[in-house]
Amino acid sequence: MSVTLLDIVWAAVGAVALVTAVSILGVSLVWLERKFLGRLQGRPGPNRVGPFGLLQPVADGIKLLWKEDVSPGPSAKVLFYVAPLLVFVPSFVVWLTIPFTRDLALRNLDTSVFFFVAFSTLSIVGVLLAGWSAASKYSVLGGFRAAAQLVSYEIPLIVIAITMVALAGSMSFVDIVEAQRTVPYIALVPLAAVLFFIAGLAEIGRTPFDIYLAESEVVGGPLVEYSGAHWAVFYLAEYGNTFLVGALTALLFLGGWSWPFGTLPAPAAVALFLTKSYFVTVLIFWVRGTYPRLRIDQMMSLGWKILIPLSFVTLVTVVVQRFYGWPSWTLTLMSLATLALAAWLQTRLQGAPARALAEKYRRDAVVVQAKPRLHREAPAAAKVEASS
Amino acid sequence: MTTTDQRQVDMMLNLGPQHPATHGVFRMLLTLDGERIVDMEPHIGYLHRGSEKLCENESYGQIVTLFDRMDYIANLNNELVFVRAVERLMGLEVPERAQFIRVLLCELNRVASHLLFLGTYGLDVGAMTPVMYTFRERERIQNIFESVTGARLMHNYIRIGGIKEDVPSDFTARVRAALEFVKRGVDETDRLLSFNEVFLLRTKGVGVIDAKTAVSCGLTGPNLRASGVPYDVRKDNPYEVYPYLTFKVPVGERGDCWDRYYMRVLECHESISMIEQCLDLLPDGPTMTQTRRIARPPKGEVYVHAENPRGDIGVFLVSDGSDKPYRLKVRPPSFCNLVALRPMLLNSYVADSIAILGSIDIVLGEVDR
Amino acid sequence: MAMNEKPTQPSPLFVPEHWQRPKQGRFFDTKEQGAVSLGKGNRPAPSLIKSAAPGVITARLDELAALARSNSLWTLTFGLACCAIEMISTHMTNHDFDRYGVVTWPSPRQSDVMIVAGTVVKKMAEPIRLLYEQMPDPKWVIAMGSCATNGGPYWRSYSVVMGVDHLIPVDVYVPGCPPRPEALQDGILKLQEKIRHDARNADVAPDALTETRS
Amino acid sequence: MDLVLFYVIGFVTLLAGAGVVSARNVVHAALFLLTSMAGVAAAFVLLYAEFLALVQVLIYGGAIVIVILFALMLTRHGEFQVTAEHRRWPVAAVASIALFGLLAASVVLDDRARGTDARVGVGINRLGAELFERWAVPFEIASILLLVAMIGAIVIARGGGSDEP
Amino acid sequence: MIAGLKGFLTTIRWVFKRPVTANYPEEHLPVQPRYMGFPALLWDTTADEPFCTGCMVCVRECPTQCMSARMHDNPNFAAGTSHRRKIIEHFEINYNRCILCGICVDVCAFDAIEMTHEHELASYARNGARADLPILLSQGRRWMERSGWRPRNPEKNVAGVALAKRAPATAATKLDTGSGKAPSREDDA
Amino acid sequence: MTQPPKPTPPERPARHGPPVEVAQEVFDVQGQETARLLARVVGTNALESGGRDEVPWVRVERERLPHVAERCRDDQSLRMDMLHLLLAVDYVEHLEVVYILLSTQTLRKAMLKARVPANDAQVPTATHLWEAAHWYEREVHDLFGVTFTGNPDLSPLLLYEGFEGHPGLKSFPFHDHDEF
Amino acid sequence: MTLVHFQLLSAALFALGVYGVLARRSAVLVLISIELMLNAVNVNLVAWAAYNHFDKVTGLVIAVFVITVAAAEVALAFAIVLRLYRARGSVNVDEIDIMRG
Repeated sequence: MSVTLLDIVWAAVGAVALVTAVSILGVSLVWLERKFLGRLQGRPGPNRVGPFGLLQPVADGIKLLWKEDVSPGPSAKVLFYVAPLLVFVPSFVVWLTIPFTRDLALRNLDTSVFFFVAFSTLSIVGVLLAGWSAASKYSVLGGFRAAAQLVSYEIPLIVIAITMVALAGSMSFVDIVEAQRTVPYIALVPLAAVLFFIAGLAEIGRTPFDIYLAESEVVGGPLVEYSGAHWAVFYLAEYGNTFLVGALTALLFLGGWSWPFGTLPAPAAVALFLTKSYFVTVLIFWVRGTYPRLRIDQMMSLGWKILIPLSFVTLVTVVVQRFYGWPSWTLTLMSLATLALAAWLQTRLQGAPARALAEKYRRDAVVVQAKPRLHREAPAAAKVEASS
Repeated sequence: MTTTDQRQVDMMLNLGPQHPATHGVFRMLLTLDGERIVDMEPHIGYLHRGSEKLCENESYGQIVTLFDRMDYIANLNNELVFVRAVERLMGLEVPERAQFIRVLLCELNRVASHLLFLGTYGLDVGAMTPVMYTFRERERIQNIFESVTGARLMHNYIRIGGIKEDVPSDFTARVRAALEFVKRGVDETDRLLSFNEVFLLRTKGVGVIDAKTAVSCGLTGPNLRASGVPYDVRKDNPYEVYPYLTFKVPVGERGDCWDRYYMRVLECHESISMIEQCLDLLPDGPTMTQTRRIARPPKGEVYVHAENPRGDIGVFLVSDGSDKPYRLKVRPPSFCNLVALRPMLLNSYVADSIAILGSIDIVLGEVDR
Repeated sequence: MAMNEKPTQPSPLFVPEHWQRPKQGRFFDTKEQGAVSLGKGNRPAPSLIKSAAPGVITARLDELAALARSNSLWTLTFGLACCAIEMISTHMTNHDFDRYGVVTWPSPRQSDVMIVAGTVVKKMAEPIRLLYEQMPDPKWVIAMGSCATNGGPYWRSYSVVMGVDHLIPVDVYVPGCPPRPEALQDGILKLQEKIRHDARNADVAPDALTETRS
Repeated sequence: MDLVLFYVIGFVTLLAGAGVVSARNVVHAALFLLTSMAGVAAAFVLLYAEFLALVQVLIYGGAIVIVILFALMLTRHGEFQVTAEHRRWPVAAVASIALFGLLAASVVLDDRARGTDARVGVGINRLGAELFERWAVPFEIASILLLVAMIGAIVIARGGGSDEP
Repeated sequence: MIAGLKGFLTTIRWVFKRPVTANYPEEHLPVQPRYMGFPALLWDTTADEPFCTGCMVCVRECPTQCMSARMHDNPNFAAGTSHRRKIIEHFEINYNRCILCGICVDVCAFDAIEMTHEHELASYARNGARADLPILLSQGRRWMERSGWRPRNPEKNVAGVALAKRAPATAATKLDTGSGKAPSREDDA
Repeated sequence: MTQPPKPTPPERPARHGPPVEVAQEVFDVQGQETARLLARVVGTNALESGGRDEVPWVRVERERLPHVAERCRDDQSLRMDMLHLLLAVDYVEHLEVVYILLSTQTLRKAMLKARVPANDAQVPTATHLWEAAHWYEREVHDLFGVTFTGNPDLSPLLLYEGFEGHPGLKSFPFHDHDEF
Repeated sequence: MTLVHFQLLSAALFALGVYGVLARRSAVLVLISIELMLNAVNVNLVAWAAYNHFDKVTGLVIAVFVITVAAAEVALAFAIVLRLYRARGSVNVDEIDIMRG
């Protein structure tokens, strides 16, 4: 088994096809996000460029490509231009092993979950460098925030991925999906799905974790100095990553291309998989339309104090259940119980006091009683001569 | 490796004058230690238009337009305080109907202003939807303004001695209809934001200011009440027809961002109830006293203050008997509220600076004048 | 609404001839006029694509780019004073700027249009110029409201710049104080028209000639 | 073809390594290190050790380089951007060239290294089994080491106020 | 967490509702009858001349001084068809300066100026929205037509009525010819 | 009703308007009470006093201004805990610095005034009494050139560095150019 | 492509690391160079494993351990570097002479 030139050519073709496909998916997400957010807010979103505004991302893309590319003076130019690549490449390399159906993947590795885990961390370097090289205070701050955030949220993401690997007994996405033929894992480990979704949100820097990109604080964070095509690369990578989280959630928890009523033909399977992925991305946008943004230290403590322990709890429950061969509903039960406990604690510790306080303010407001209104009475009090 | 809170790694961060979250052109120089603010230096004056000086060179009728543009979110309240100053100097008695309409519109404007605050505060802490909802309802209020005053923002409606013209015939019905929507909008924001766990995290216990410092800084309005001082000009020094209205003055106790936010939510409800009372009580009659077209208040000086959405606005007017004021000085509530920013800000995080600044709800037009 | 519907009947009211003047140069209803006198405007900077392809193609490509640009006008999140409120209103639900592809970006590096909404005072002049310089080409400026156009009610003040065009070139002036959201939308539409017009007539403009030759 | 790939990979790795030790900008050095590590990972793939290659990417790319960059950026770039002179570089060069010569000679002269070019990959299952059975104790020790290192790093980095380390 | 779920429900509700947005160039959100757009001069149909006499009171009272005006002797007064001795000769409003305060309307004693609904006047030049007398008059005419404008003080200001008060017979005929005249061409629509 | 067209008055129009009326200064009940209390607190420092409606005023020597203000703040019957407003008025021959004090507890208001000669515009600072005073003083310094001795930082607040003159003063040339 | 190739690669990498350790002044760069050397060792280990000269797995397992140690070392080392920097304002190894007392 030796690598031939043909292999390399095929790999190149495949890579180009993949990049194109993912780019199209990402661009479609741009439209979807603007449209969906618009509808959430009671407005139509872009609707004047092409039918339903479908050409809006195309117009944006063309414009960005034609735009002047500014590199700030004092920045380290090489790093400044390398950073987008470092973000872009890993986010697309990860797609190498994502299967769209059982057979449709660029490389069906046995260790594809691990592959995803390994390469998804790389883009942090790019973000950090982007923030660093622009030499703007905002971008430096954003870069640090990004690195801290991404590094901490890698851990729950990986632990949950490991949990799913333990559940399926394989590190291959194909096997994991095949194992969910009857019951998708979200029914077995809803907690894990929630945790993965939250950690995924943090990984791609979406609300409520868009701390390093925060518009109102660090005005776009590491990307503050980028313009034109380079910025477009970041933008594309961001949406590619968003769709990646959608696809991964679909693969790990929603049963990918499978559904409980038998095997689907390949095109339908791909469509099903994409539908599920889009569903998850729409969820991501929905969260964006609903939630405010966390603060960096709160996000870190959420990651370290809540997500990581909970993800380890999930891992342990899954392993225990597998080891002792308990029926799978026990897993669901445990998972739901943990979730309910967390929700209850949150409400108890945070929501309830706030509501009580609000009620108190409402109740204890100073009441100003109206004077009966006499006809033709002047509002001002009786006047007396100044005694100076 | 969460080494974000390093000692001795100071950094100067310049927020503004162009920054999406500084509500205009406020600029602050933050000295950071990691993400923590160790020092803060505010810079204002990026919108200093010299209004006070301009007022000395314009006739009283024209000055109303300048007051519109001072606090450009609560225009009618601004007009009212100036007009009241002139009226008091002239000893004018305004017809009751005009007073009721003034108070009604001012309270509507207060709701509009608070709606804008609720929305943009959501935006400041990163929620992008509330602002859309509140602006939708705000638009209804602006429609009412437009149907009454002829303008969406810069009304020039409250005149010395009354109001420009009577309200249109369908006014009462329209206001009642709009209030339904406004209530819905406030409730929607309340549901969406007030008890959202992330929002609570961001605002609870952030930017605390105690009553003593608050008073010393000259903080007024909802900001002061959030700290537990029940000071409200409408209650303590009632003007126009406020004595005839029953209302509550919500008072907080902690003085953090959430309290300041929630004061406004509650005040929205109070204002709505006041508007309804005004509609019920609205008498018939003239809307303008018979005065000369060019106002010439007698020589003297007067200080009049009123409760604006942002706090206690005052006008100190010195007249030399001509048709232009000799000196006009505004006590801008935002200006004084901004003084309290520093004590609130120290030792908080960068992200908090936005939340705190947002919670004070400044309008730069008024700060800089 | 009444503003936009055309009367079906010829009007019984009219202005006699001696009260009128020749029709050219009217500023209402520019679309009827055909020849719109557009300002000089900003020329896009020479881009990568332009340097790679010959002039004929780039001329066509320029029109395509102008089409894309005019439909993707990203504005700088930047409000100065009163007009900012109406600008925000325009972005919000009832008017929804997003329909035109107009979204705001906080960083000047990513924005194409600067809507100067409000009074420009002398202290703010330097930051505004800096922001304008930070924006990458091609870029446009809309002066919104009378303050940004020529000082507005503050025209006599000691600290106010008499119009932002003393600092940076302005492409579209939107009158009003503040302009209604519809007026600002009209301004954006006019700007789109201008961008396309500039691209179509790129060979007419004197500086465009030198650019394609080089 | 394999050989060509090897040369490409080796060339990139060594070039990046040379970059690491000669870069004037420390951030550049970290980036070169990343490239070099990627080259080594590719070499692992050539040796049919995919798992190890992924580990290499994960640990070096995702963790070590980030830590390095983080540390660099936190410790004020003005200090770091240019570390000007190479201290006693002739000595170092001579020493390293001598070392390389020694190693190369020993390698080339060693018969065992020259035979077949048949490589054998190890499945991940096998590796896992081996790691958790035969090497279980060292594995645990390694994890304890990591834990200790993490705690130690946090303790050291947070540290007290101004006391000397 | 419960509050967060409530928020989700709040936002998703709007997806299924119709957006409140107006598609601007095609639709226009309603402009209230009292809306103060840019001012325009009104046209006295009974005398075929503007109401404005060029008294300059608006010019002086305007806070931004965006207007300029010049008056001259009214030929119609000499001809006896109008009660206005002076009539406006030149009038210009720089809409780019106008702050829509309505002071000019307030101070005008001749019902000559009115705030129309015109407001979408973006232009490409700094003074691109300068309106001179013909434009102001056609604007005002359009405004009268659309809004059904009525003079506030007809006895004093409408030439037909004012003249009728003085000499009822002559004015009545004038009224007829004034309103019955056919338009020469369609414009300003 | 119709104003005869007359040229824009070139100077302050007071002298060709109607005869200047002078407003009557009358207290309401609260104002009278406050004036009494204020007189007691200010004591012999008062040079002159007056007021209208609910706001009495007292004129004191400028050196005594912060001192009197402090007494107003600390007095148990007044408790003027808020510096409501600090301003200056330019009566060409002298400036007048006015403190408007307000109590959030007793809800009383009072004004303290001090005359400052235009050529020696110096007043002791009140920053140690109220934090709000700092910005007010900076603003007054900006616009009127009044120096508050003891204020830690009188750098321009509203105006930019390098602005010449004090625009609040009557002598400041008024920008008067016409666009037309 | 035989084992020799990989061993030569490893040797070269190692030598580069040695050069870096000897020549650079910055503590950070010294650490980076050490990482290079560790990698060189890893290449060697994996190559030996692949070419079946050791027990097949041992090389890989040891390589895993090496990577583990490298990670631990980096974390600790940089914590120390940070501390040093904050205490002394410099990370040049030449200037770190506090042990001399």
